[in-house]
Amino acid sequence: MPIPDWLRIRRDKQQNAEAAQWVKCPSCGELLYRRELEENSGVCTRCGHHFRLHAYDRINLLIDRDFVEVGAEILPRDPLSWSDRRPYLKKLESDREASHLSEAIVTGFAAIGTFPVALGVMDFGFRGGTMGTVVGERVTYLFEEATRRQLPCVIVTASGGARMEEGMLALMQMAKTTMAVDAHMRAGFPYIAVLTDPTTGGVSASFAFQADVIVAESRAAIGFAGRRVIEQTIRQKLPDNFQTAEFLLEKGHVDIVVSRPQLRATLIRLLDYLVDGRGPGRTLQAVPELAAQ
Amino acid sequence: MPIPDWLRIRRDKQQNAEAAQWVKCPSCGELLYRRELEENSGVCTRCGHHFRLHAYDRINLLIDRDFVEVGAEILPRDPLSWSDRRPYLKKLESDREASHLSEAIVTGFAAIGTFPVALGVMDFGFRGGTMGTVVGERVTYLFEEATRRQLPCVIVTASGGARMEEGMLALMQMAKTTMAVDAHMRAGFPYIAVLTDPTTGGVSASFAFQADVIVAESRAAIGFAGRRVIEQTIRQKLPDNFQTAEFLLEKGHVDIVVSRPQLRATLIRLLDYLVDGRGPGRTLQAVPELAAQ
Amino acid sequence: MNIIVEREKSLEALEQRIEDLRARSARQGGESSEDMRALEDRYAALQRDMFGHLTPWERVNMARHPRRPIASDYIARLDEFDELHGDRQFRDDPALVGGLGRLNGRRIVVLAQQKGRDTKENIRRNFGMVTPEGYRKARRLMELAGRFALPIVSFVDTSGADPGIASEERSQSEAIASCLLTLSRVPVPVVAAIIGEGGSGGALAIALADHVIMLEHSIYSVASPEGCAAILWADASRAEEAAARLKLTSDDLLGFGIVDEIVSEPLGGAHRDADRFVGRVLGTIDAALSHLSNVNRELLVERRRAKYRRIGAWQETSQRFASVAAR
Amino acid sequence: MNIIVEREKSLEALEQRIEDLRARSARQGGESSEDMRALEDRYAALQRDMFGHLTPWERVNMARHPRRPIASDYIARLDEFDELHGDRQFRDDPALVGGLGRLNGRRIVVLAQQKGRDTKENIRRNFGMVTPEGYRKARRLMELAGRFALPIVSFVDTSGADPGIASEERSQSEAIASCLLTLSRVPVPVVAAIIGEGGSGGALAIALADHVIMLEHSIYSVASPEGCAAILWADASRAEEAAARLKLTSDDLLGFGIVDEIVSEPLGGAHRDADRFVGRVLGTIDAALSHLSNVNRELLVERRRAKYRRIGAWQETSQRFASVAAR
Ligand SMILES: [Zn+2]
Ligand SMILES: [Zn+2]
Repeated sequence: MPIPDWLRIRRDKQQNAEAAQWVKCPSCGELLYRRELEENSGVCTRCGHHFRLHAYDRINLLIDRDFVEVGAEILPRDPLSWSDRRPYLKKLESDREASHLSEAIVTGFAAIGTFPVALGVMDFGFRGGTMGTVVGERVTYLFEEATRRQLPCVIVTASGGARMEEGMLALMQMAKTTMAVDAHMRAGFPYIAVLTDPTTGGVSASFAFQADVIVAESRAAIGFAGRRVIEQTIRQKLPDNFQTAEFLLEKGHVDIVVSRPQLRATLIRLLDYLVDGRGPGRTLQAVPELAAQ
Repeated sequence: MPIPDWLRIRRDKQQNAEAAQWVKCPSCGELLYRRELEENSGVCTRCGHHFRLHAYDRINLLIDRDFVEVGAEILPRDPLSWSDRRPYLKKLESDREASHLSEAIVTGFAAIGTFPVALGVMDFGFRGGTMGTVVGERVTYLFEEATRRQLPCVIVTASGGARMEEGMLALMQMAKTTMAVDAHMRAGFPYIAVLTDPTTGGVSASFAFQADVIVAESRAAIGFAGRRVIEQTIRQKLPDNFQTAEFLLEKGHVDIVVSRPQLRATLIRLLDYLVDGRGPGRTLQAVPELAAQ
Repeated sequence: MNIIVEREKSLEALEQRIEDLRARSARQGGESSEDMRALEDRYAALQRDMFGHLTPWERVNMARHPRRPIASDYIARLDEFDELHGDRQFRDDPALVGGLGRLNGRRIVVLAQQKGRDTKENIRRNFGMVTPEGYRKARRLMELAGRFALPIVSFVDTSGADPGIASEERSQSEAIASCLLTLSRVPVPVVAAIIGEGGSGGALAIALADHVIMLEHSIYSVASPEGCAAILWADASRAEEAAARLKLTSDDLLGFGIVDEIVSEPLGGAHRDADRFVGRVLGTIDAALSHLSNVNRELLVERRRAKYRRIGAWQETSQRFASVAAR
Repeated sequence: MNIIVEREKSLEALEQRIEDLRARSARQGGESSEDMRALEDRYAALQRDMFGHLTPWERVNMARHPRRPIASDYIARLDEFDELHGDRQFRDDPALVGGLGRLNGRRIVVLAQQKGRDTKENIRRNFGMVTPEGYRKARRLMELAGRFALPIVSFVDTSGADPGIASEERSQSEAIASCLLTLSRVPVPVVAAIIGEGGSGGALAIALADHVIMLEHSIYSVASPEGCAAILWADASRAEEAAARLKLTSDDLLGFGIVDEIVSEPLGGAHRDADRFVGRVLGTIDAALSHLSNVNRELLVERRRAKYRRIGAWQETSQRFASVAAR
């Protein structure tokens, strides 16, 4: 399945808008020319700030050949009949429109370098990347399919945690995804997590930190409790570098910190170490949809 | 094999000596009547200080029925032809005479409560409880026999670390004993370590801290580096409680701290939890020598 | 301020009046028995009014009631219990009590989130908020349980995992994620009892279980009502509203298949008849263990996986892999 | 003061004189060639005298030579290396470098005790003394190696495990004991190279291996000579004497069966021809891996156990279990 229309629509929109030609870096204040920013993988050319990426832009940055999306038909319901300022269903609708995504994660198969992989990419732009049933179900399904096809799994996380509006059904996705990770792990296939800004709560305390190798994107905020919650608890300001990828590297929580332009090459090297050269997961035959292209 | 003559001899000697009737507690200075001290398991009745115990006294405190010693025929050699103030062989000889032990550990089979166990007891009185080849070989052999007979293992440690006078052959006992612990563990049988004063160096960094459950005797000094070494490194005095059993409990290193009079009952309860009631290790038939008595 | 405690205070005044009346009537003979009955009726009616049907917010308060049985009350009623301390690395966390125990003769591994009964104890126990060391201790004991085929019984009672700086520095995320991973594969029966507050991932870390028992007035929630209100509306005072929306009651969760069994509480809450109630909960756990002990180990883990596999509410617009002919 | 460095300084004077003489003779024609030859002969003789046969204490100094190749020199020569950091819990220990690498095309997991080349780097690397976090990182990577069937190559170079307060507080003992336990069962080839100092349990923690390679002038000892002298004679200055007694040289250890292979060093030590020498060591490692990669996994662990099972020197007065008829 090729890159969906949403993305093209979004891009067209952006390119039509005059104002969108220039973007201000929230870190250093520099005005950046959008095309240049995009060419630099969404990293500020002046200070190295990593802009958050749209899931499909991220996918484009990582993969070779095409992206075979799966799980797109898994869509949210409103099990708690939730409504606060607006009904949950309305929120979903406006997020869908704004993000051009059907939910907070996109899952599918792709080739990174020559390696066929099961790939999941979260998007903070949809409900703050929160994990509700759909994220849990898509992740679970992806790991199950990866296990069945003997493929490595790569998940790019970006999440504010469990999704309030689905209550305990959201929390239980931590258990569900964990069990799928476990089955994949016990079958002997590699799992690489890429933690991007921000990765917190129910996602960080489940599949994000269960990977064989954990890569964190430079400067990403990563932690269990959110910064605000901690500051309220201790009633003081936290140091700037607290919960950054670099801080976590020093504290021993993540294996590697990379700047985004190096991410793809890093993943290819890691896959090259971890994927058994003789295994069926090494050839594109594991994903006939890719091989056929 | 009943309690060996050494022990009886030592006791007779002690009882003959007038001076030996009274013992001064090194912790509180109290003069203690020896028989009362012995009745209190070698714990000062005033301040609770735990006197170091002779291996056979320790065995007597722990077991029911008799003690079937094994490995006693494994005896030291002098592989490095070591000599400093005195030749190694002379040191061994005088330690044998003073301690009435053939080496720094006694190993064998016994029943603790109704549980047949493989039991090893170290003695600080022989070369500071250091682990040379004989300690390593006896421990290894004990674990192997425990695995073969499907028995739990209980090791009471007291050691200054690896024995200098056997050089690298001593250090390698860490690897040898570890592999025997591993085989026993993977066969599914429980191993309980009882750390007593002092447990350091090569013993603490191998089988002492590899047990399923780690019991520490109250106030025992336990650590990797000796107190003196650390003080020399940091050039300051360490706090009194540093490296004590109680300190380690707080730091999460040991499961349980018990005062010596409670040790036997604690071990029986632990064995009762961990030994499968239906397993062959539950009956004394595992040690025909015990069952026959 | 706990609204259940406040109600109990108002009831106490009435109780005192009934008591006084009883004493007076005993002195004067049976004449005021009609007043008496009226009062008693009023008392019973009030009790039913106050406690007969509890709203979610009332249940939140019940779950946090200062006299509600806490983990130590259950552990004290086991045949035997030997606490095992520490993560073998850094610290023994008093908020997570673990050890070996015996329930109706059956050997078990116990994991419990432990609140305190008074302020001093609560400070020592960090109000039941577990740090990474506590979860690492729990994980170690789960592995011990697996090694010796001992079923795991967990008592869940926490407002959430500790959110402090130090816990972040030692990777609270990894600690919880590892507990989940271990529980997802441990080949022994796991029974969890939500005895008070089941707060978020910090609760789930020891509650991923074959059989989840929830006390009627306990709560189990994706976030604390205060936290949810703060996050969604930047207004923690709207906790009552959040409680209503979050579907955190035992009935709700039984309906979702998240909880497997409810133990109903005496009128007024578990603490009104604590001793008997604790016994009933332990009996329920024991029954679940009896049932699970007959299941083959592989099947046990398989069923556990299948149970969590189903949880959620989603729709599928078309068949999965609609675009893939091969499947 | 390093006695090898001192000798090198005295040789340098001679080298300088030869150099000067050479320059002068070039200017003046061939007349002083006899002086020249004499000097050169003297230089070669001195070199042989100084380095031809090294005493244990001289080897201790060689193992600690400031220009001796350290772990990073070997790692830099791999086809590829990606460092993996941290114990996932507390800290990334710079004294223990670990990661994924490729040696002659073969994928490996690397574990290395890393000293610094200068004071600043040495402080950062804690002089190669590993803390519990470093051993826990090592253990984690050993398990990764086991999971993905990658052989383990370790570079050993430490005066011993870190003996500080903080390391005790986080259980240095448990950290080392766990590494040993993991290496005793990991079902992949393990090759250890003692490249400098192999100090005590802190070295062994990553050196329990199927094949132990020792560089000719490295040392591997139950305790540092200084430590041994301090413990036995309360006099660290008798380190030279201790070094002689401890049997810490490669020849001694090959004889005891503790080391499986020696890589001989150029006259004057590995640093005299570092580049070529590092390549030779890597070649030796590669050959060992080639050999071990053909061994079935179970047999591999079985042989590892058998190898360590034999190490030691004891006597048996009678048959074991002489008193037991049943055996
Ligand atoms: Zn910038
Ligand atoms: Zn005393």
